Amino acid sequence: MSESKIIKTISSIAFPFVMIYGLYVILHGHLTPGGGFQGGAIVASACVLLLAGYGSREIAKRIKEGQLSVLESIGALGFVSLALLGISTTFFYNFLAGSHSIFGRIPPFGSNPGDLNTAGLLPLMNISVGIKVIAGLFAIVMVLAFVTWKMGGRKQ
Amino acid sequence: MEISISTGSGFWNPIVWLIALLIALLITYAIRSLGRKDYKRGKEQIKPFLSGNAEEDVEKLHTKGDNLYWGFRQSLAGYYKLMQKIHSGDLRDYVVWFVVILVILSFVVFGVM
Amino acid sequence: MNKTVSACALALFAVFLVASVLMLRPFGEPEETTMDDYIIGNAQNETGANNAVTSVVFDYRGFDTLGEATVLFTAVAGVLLVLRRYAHE
Amino acid sequence: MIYNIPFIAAISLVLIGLYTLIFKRNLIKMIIGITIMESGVNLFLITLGYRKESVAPIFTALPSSTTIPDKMSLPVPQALTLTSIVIGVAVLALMLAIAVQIYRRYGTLNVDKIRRLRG
Amino acid sequence: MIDLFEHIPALLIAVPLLGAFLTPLLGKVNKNARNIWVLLILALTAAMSFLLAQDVYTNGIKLYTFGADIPSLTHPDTVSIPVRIIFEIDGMSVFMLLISVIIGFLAALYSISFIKDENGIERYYTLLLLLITGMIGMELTGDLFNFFVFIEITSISAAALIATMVDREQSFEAAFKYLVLSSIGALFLLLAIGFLYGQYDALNIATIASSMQYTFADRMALVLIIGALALKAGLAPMHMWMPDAYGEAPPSVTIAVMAATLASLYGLIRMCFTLYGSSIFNLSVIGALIVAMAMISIIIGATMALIQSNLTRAIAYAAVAEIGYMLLGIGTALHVGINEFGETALTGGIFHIFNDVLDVGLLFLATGAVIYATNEKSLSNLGGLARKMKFTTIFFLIGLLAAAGMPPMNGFASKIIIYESVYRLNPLLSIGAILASILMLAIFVRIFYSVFLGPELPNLKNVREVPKAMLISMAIISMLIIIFGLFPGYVIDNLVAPAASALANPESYINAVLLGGA
Repeated sequence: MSESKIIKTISSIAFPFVMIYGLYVILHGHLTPGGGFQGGAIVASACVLLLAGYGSREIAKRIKEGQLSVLESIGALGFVSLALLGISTTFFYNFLAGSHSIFGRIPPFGSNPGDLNTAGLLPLMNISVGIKVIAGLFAIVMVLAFVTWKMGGRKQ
Repeated sequence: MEISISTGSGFWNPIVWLIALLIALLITYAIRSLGRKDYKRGKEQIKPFLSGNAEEDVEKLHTKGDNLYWGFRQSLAGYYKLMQKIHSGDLRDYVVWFVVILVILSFVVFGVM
Repeated sequence: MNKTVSACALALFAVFLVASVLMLRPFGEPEETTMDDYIIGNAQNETGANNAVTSVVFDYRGFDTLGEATVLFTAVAGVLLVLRRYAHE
Repeated sequence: MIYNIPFIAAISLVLIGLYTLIFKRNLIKMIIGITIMESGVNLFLITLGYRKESVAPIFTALPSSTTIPDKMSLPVPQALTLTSIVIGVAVLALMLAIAVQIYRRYGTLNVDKIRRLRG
Repeated sequence: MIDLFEHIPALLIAVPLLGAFLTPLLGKVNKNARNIWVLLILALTAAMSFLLAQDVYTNGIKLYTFGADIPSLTHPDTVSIPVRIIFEIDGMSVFMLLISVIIGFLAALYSISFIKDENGIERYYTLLLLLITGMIGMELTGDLFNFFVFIEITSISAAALIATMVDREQSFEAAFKYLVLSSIGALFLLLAIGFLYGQYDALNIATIASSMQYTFADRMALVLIIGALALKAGLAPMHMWMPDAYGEAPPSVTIAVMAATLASLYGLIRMCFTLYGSSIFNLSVIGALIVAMAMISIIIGATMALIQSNLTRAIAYAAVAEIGYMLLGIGTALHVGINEFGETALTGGIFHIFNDVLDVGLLFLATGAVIYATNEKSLSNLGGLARKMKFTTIFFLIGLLAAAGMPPMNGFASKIIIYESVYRLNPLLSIGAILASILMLAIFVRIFYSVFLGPELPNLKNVREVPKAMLISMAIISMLIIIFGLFPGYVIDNLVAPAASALANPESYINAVLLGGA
């Protein structure tokens, strides 16, 4: 399925910007509005933009659904293991917060400009959930599009 | 270990029940053993007597599951017609039943306030 | 089922729902805010996150988020199971 | 009483979704109805979390005039809404996948025709 | 070395989740490794559940606060209400937990032989593990929104599992109906949670129950909660998804979905007895309504099962009737309060939960063996299978007698308690229930006769007995049925009485959280 040249060009141009914005939302989830789910949805929508531009057949040549499900399993496992790391105290215990290691700083109370190196486990959880959401949403959209194409729901 | 359970007005003890069942079986066997002894296997007398006709083959004799309790269904035909009408496999009817139950519950709950 | 019964049931249910939200506290004036005030006040020094919502999502109610991620995983697995004859090439 | 207009809006969204479920015949429209109901519930949760002239509970570059905490909106309903949005996406995806298969097997999306299980 | 014993409530969720996340990766490697992995995970979960049950039966209610400094620290020092999610496990939760893990393990063991291996089928085991995780979470949690999340996990995984048999087109219809109704019920539950949160700014069941004031919105929340959970539990006249889903799903899924339905029933009981239980506002009218609906379920289930020509669908209608029996006892307890025969009715109803999932589950598994051997579901095309499938016949007979409530099986032990306690409420209810039970015996005898007895049919010449794993799982259930039937007093004293007492006095449930701040 080959869309018109305009759609291909626009999607190719817009893809990196949307991608970078989504990654920003994921990484700054503990400072600004956003987080793993929101940013993951944005990145997945960027991938869906490519899907709309180039068609499910082209995408299915490059990305297999198996790779996406592996990626999603990795994200989910990362999230659960991050939660399990705190089990020496309790499940989901945020042991990095307050410790003076990575992401270990405590911001001053009240309004502050924001520091990326805070919030303990939260950024890591954001990242793992972001990976998971990207893979999951894109796998769903791609499989649905691929299936409708394969079932001849849309004539080529 | 406490085996028998009290049901408020009575009690239920499976072991006692089993013993009673055993006794009943023994009595049955005793009565059966009073029967005739001159019964011989492998003779004509074990064949069913279909008023002199030949015995049909077994496939024809088997009653299919659909035909069982035919009379019961016939006697309750009206009720079953209503039930078939209610159990229309329509998804929207399922939702409507849910809403109806919610309304009834609302009347009941807000009625007692 | 016939349409009038459905419509009446829906209307009665609508009456009850609207009445109950009218009886709810006025909009924008929550009477009881102990839990949320505690979270707003302590999110920074307990979890170190400036974003109180993220601190709720991943720390105070992080277990819900685990369930949520599990729901997404479940949906992907379900879609791939239902469409497996076509998803696998 | 009149302050409850947002609650009424959320509830009416739920009722619109319910109406769509009960009176529409197309499977896709019923799925849309469920999505509308879900947005109504999410809107209800969000409106529960609002405080008068409050800002989002985020301390990054917070306007210094804000008094903490009573000029900040409640964070928990926003977290709950986020969770229920993702759950709704998951349900929607599975429903669409099953609807695709139903259309392939039954050749129709009319819910009157999708009644092979009855009685 | 950290003491993992006190973290068992968290591990009960984390271990099956890890298993589910790793199953697709293992499925790509080797299918035997995948099957062994799934069974291993479920056996580990069951072992942890038994440890937890032992702990709860000896030391009372167990609390687990996620992310707190110590697990039993329910609320911070500065405020007096819980801020984090709390698992609260009492006798009733443990009772349901045991049901879920046992049934889940047996379902997985059965599936290994039943589910034909094909490309992409490893997702089936992932979803089975997730379904069991959702059940466990529903039964252990003490947090309303967390309950909603787990009920959604259960609904989605169950709907996807019902559509496993992609060759049968009706399975998709059944799955779609189940998914739509489950999501509607869950949405109304979330709406009710919103009502409660908007007034009390709390999501913990005990906290809300302690500060419950029975405002207008509280009553609306009660209506929504009872309606939604009764829909999920398949109470008539909202039972119609049940024959569809149970009849079309593969039996190994059906038994797991039965356990999930009972988890929703547990939610209904928990909300009625604990969330709204500790109160000036008596729920006797709700109890009367539940008794009426339970009676309708019994009658509809028993009579509709009689006219089905589809094997699994007939047993599914019998399952509707069994749900009615449970709620007959529990609704009676809710109606008359916990007096001398109300508590007996409650005991009978709770005991019947376990009996139902064992009896009807065994019937479904035996039916699945028949389908596996003959690939035939219609009663009129079956017959004379007792010659070829001896073990399956015996198991089906045991399940038949138990589900129909014949002595000395376990079904009779719980049903007679329900009969005699409901008789003191109203004799007509008891008489109707007994008549429906007799009718169910007639139904099962019809099924048994037309499937197993009679002459050997020509189209079933080359039928042989099903593989070992299916027989083993059926044998385990039959063993449990006979044990429960022969020693009902033992089971009631050790499993059911703690559950009933946990429901009977909600104050202990509430105080455990409110006074739990160490």
